[in-house]
Amino acid sequence: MDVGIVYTIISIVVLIYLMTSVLYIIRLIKGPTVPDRILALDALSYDLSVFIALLALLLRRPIVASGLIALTLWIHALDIYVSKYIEAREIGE
Amino acid sequence: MNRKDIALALSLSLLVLALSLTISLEGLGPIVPRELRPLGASFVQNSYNPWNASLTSLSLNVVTAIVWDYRGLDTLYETLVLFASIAATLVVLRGYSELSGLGIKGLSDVSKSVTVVIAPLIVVYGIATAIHGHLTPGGGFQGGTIAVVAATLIIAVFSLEYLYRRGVSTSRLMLLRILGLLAIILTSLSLASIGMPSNVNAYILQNMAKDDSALSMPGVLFDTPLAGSIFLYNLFEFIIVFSGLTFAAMMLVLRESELESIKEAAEVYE
Amino acid sequence: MQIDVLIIPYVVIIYSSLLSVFMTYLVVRERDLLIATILTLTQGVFYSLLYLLLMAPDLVLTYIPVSVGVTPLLLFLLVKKTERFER
Amino acid sequence: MVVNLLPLVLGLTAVTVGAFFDVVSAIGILKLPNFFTRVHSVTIGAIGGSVLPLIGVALISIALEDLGPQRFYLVGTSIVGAIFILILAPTGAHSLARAAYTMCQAPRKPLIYDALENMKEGASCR
Repeated sequence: MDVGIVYTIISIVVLIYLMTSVLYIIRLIKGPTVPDRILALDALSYDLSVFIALLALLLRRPIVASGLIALTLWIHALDIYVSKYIEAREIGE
Repeated sequence: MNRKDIALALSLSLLVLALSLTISLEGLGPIVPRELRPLGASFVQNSYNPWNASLTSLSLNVVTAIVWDYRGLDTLYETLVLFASIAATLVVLRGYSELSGLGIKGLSDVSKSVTVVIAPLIVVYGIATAIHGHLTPGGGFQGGTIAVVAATLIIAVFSLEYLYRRGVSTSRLMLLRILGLLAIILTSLSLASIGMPSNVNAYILQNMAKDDSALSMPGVLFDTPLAGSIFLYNLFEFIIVFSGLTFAAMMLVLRESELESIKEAAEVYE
Repeated sequence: MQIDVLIIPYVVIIYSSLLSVFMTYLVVRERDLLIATILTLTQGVFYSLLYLLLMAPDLVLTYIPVSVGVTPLLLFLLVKKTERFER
Repeated sequence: MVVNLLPLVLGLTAVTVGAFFDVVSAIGILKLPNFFTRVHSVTIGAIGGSVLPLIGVALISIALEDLGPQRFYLVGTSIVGAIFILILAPTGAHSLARAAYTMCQAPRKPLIYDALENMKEGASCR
């Protein structure tokens, strides 16, 4: 199998991810309630972590992929903060 | 969020696009060039070059090598700025008191059991990022901030009360932080203080041996480049950032009844 | 069919910088401070993608905690202690 | 080259299937009527559209030998990231859904059995 085909498939997948992120952003801006927006942001960031890994493959710079896990962890922490906020409690409780 | 806002935002971003296209028509070359730029080549030659022992710092990650080895003072002052900002938090919230026994509410059982599983993994990944900082992207600050996620998750999911019962208090974290800063200062002075009594040339913040001074930090451990002082700086910076940011988070999320004592303290000062 | 791989970073850079300008405008217009915080955070996520594409992975690791983690925590606490809607 | 063909094909398949899941999830989050149904579509996007492609990326980078020894860094990072997303994404969705339940703004439209009704006092908001 030629290596060029691999990179072509990966670049098509990257473009697909780029287009789906537009849909997530529409929900992020439109979303009637706050949990809707946070949910869209979650999905966007988990997509973005895949996107970073695919870009590292595509640019042939594997070392670039280091931002992936930090993004995942902080977005999860954000979920917890927001659900604590919405349940009308102080974060320290 | 009405239609007019979105249309305005879209036209604004198109304007920015047009401006940046106009500026970049000159062409800056590809973002990921296949060959090294001359500046990059000189950095690589001077940071990881085992064949020229008087120039190398044995750190594969050039950014960390530059920050800790060539511009070590810069990062020392950054650490001091973080220290000072946390001292400022302490000044603003002076007179606070840690009350235990206020009760635990926390989040649901699912979140609690997942946090118990995931928090050690996060801390381990943070430590790995920190002490691998001289080989891969990362370093003390980055590893510390990754590990702080675990602390904030525990605070939010379990509550502050849980941390108090585990013996984590703000005064202990402050002590850990001061010890870390002292360790960084001692590491930066160590080679100079060894060299001075025996009348050998040595510099402050020196890492590897140079042409005119033979003293050197340990360089290689079992075929792995250890990068001497850069490894130690990353480790201590991890401790400083982890304890400092956990301290700041604990101060910021104090409960209402704990904040009451601040008002009383403020009246005393007035 | 062969797509030139090096064109993709440019597409993503244009996309994410456009979206970050877009988000900035929406943040300025928004009156609900909680939602404004969330939009600020989204802008931070796109900025981190920009740093990544400009080949600064160290900077990404520094920028993500500051913009996605610490700043929203601080702003959520502030909104919680004061009030949510701008007058 | 024959040895490398299997992880390469498996990885490409995983990435492509992941892109399909992602499109489905994005359409779902835009079209579904209320918050509690959107949670369903987002969890599809997190597991099918993020965990699967990350494992695929790991397999591809094992196979692509022209990336040099640095590719094992990518393998490790993507597998650890996949494990983190596998554990964290459902938990985040769970806590958000629970918070939205207590907030009473999102309509609880297709509600057949309410297990949380008796657990929380004052949670029933009509």
